[in-house]
This record gives sequence, C-alpha cells and structure tokens, in this order.
Amino acid sequence: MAAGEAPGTRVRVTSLFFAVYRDILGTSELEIELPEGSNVKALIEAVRKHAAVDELPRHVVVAVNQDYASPETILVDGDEVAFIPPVAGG
Amino acid sequence: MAAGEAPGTRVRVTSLFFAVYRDILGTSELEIELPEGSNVKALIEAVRKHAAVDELPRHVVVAVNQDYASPETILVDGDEVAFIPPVAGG
Amino acid sequence: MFVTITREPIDTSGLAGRVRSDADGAVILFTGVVRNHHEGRQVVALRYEAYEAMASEKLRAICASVASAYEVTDLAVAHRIGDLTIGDVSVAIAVSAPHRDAAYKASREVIERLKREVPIWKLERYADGEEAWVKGAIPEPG
Amino acid sequence: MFVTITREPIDTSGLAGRVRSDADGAVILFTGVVRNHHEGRQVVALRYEAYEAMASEKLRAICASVASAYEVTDLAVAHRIGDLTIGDVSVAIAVSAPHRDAAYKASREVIERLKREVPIWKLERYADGEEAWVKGAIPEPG
Repeated sequence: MAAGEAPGTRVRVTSLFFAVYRDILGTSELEIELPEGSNVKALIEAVRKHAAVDELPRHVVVAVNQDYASPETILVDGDEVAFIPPVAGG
Repeated sequence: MAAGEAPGTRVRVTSLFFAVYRDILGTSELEIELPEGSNVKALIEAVRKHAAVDELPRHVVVAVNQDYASPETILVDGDEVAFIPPVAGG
Repeated sequence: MFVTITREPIDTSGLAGRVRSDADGAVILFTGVVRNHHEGRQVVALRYEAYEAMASEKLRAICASVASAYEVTDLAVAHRIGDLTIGDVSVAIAVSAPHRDAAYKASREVIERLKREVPIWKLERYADGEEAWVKGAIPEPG
Repeated sequence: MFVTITREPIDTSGLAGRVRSDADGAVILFTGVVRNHHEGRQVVALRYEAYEAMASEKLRAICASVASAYEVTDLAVAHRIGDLTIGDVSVAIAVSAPHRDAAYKASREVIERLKREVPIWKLERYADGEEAWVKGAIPEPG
C-alpha cells in the first residue's frame, strides 16, 4: 500500500511468536491490521489485547523483517514482526 | 655411593643435551665425574670446558632427575642432569 | 565463513576442517553440549527452537564482526535445533588464526554474542516430567 | 586425565571424546597446527624434540594444577614429536567443564604453561634449505 492514501487506510503485518510467547498467545502467527502510521508499540498493545491473559513482559523485544527494532519503528504493509523472548541459544 | 666417605670421593652424573645444546656440545649425553658435594653450577662449568667453543648462554637451566633445579643443588651419584634450552613446544 | 542452523547432528571435525589454512597456527573448536543438570534440576532432554532465517543472518553478522575485530582466518558456526539428548552437541564454533590469542578471543566472543543476540530458545525437560523454557537473555542488538 | 607425547598423528576427535561426561556443558579443543610462516620466513617443515619422560610428567603436573584451579571435569593433552609438515597438528588440548568460562580459561592456561614449562623444542626448516631451532622461552618451573 503506498503512502499518502486517504485517512482510514490500514496496514497488515504478520506477527510471529516463538517459544514462551507462542505458549502465551496460543499461536505461532497472527495477521494484524493497524491504522497506517502505527508503530511497533501499537502492534504490541494490539497483541496484548489478543491474549486471553496478558502474560507478555512489560518490555517486549521485536524484530521487524529480521532486524531488532525499537518501539517507535513505523510499520508498513507486509512487515514481518517477530516477538523475541529472552534468547537462550548455545 | 654413601655420604660420609673419605675425601676424594667423586660422584658420577649423566648430563643430557637437547636441541641447540646438543648441537653446541656435539653429543646428546656425557658422563661426568665431580668431587662429592659439587653443585649444579660446578657441573655446568665442567660442561663448558668440555665444549670446543663455549656457546652455552650465561644462564643455563637444568633439570635434575626431571625437576627444574637451582645452580646450588648438590649433586649425588647417579643423578641425571638435563640441560634445557629455551623451550618451544606447542 | 560458514554458518548453519541444522536439525542434523553437527559434524564437529568437519567444521574444524573447514576453517584451517596453511597460514594458521591455531584452530579452536568450542562445543556446547547438552548437560544433565541446570540450576540444580536433573535435565533429561532439550528442545531448541530458532527463528531460523534471522538466526542464520545474526550469526553471519556476528562472525563478520568478530572476523574484522581479530586477526582470524576463518570462522564456522553450527547450531542444532529440534530434540536433543544428554551429550548431544548443540553448538559448535570453529575458529582458525595464525596465532592462538586471536583464536581464543574470537571463539569466546562468538559464543558470548550468540547467547545474547541470536533468536534461539531452549525448552528443558526434567526427570520429573515437567518442562520449561530456559530463562534467557534479553536480546541485545549486536 | 590423559597426557601423551607421541610420534603418531594426533586423533583430535578421540581426544575431545575422552574428556566429555554427561555433566559437561562445554568442551574446548585447542589444536596447534604447523603453519607455513614464522617471523617473516617461509617454513616448509618442522621437527619437534622432547625430553620425553620429563615432558610427560610436566604436562601431567600442569593438568593437575589447572584442574584444581578451575571448575573443569577433565583434561587431555597430546603433543606430537618428530617430523611434521604444514597443517599437521603438533599439539591438542581438550578440556571439558560444566560451564564454558572455566573451560576457556583452563584451555588457555594449559597451552600458555606448556609453552613456558615443558621441555620440547622445535627445529624449523625453511624454503631456502636452512634450518634453525626456534628461539624459545626460558623455562619457568611451574
């Protein structure tokens, strides 16, 4: 969806949930629509409302299109937003 | 040879030479007799005289019976004294 | 440079063989192994999960960054995911360098950054039948 | 604990396999490899020589000392002697530990002490046909 469209335009992003976040959300993936210009913070709030019980931590780390991103990052249509629980590789 | 024998008793020690010291001495092993009560320092001096040209360094590290030993260590009959050039393992 | 996130057992010798060149004096192979205990509990098995595409990309970025910070010749990293049992190699890091100091430092930095930055998670299964996601590190963008 | 001074090629995988137990989370394998250069000269081959009995004993003492200083499970060290060519493994050190920090520190300490304390010498053979004993470290009683 191009920028500059009429007010009311929405963006659709794919949210991915791994490990304990998948357990909390009960799913590994959600398609969520947000008003155009929404940032990561708005997406996280939308996801919190989706959960039966909000057990997500106060600060949630996300990656947008596989790069760690700040809560202020503006989302665009088609973004892949991964909710990254504390990591424990190795 | 037991301690406390008559003056003039001598001890016989085996000197081993490795790597560059073997090249300098032209041999890997010498049997050397010293007056009883001689220390490592005396053995090193005896070995220096044995070499055609004394190319041994000022400070020579030795091991007596496979333990690093100081120049003051008293030698006893049958000791094995290894002349240890700077080491380069690994 | 070689990076893989794999469901197959890791060929550690093969990984070490990948990195050595004739100019190298040191090769260090770090292997993380599934151990039978964690914080006092008896562990019987693990499951590793990854955000695979990002994990591979992050590992490549870490290797590139470490290679530019130290005098190393090459790095190779393999991380296994899926179900593992005690003694299985979960991660292997091979580093080659002309001199050992750089090899040790680079090896250590790769594993430390892997544990802080790479989106991989670990589910522990205990002797009593319970299981839990290991409390990990808040990821730091590298 | 396993220590060997050997004329045969070192089985590095076997060495690493010797040290791991189910309680270990980390195994580090350090390998010193014959490289094709030293202080700007092209090296074509090496000969290692050891005062074998003392070298074995010193290595055992170093391993025991390091094992008591760090939380490691086991150590194994193999040093090759005789004629080696580029790419041959001259020394391998395997260390296992519940946690990686101890494994890294112990591995590093074994190789550093080996290079300072163990009676082993290295003759380098150069591309121009010359050869020379490598200037080593004045040995320090451990």
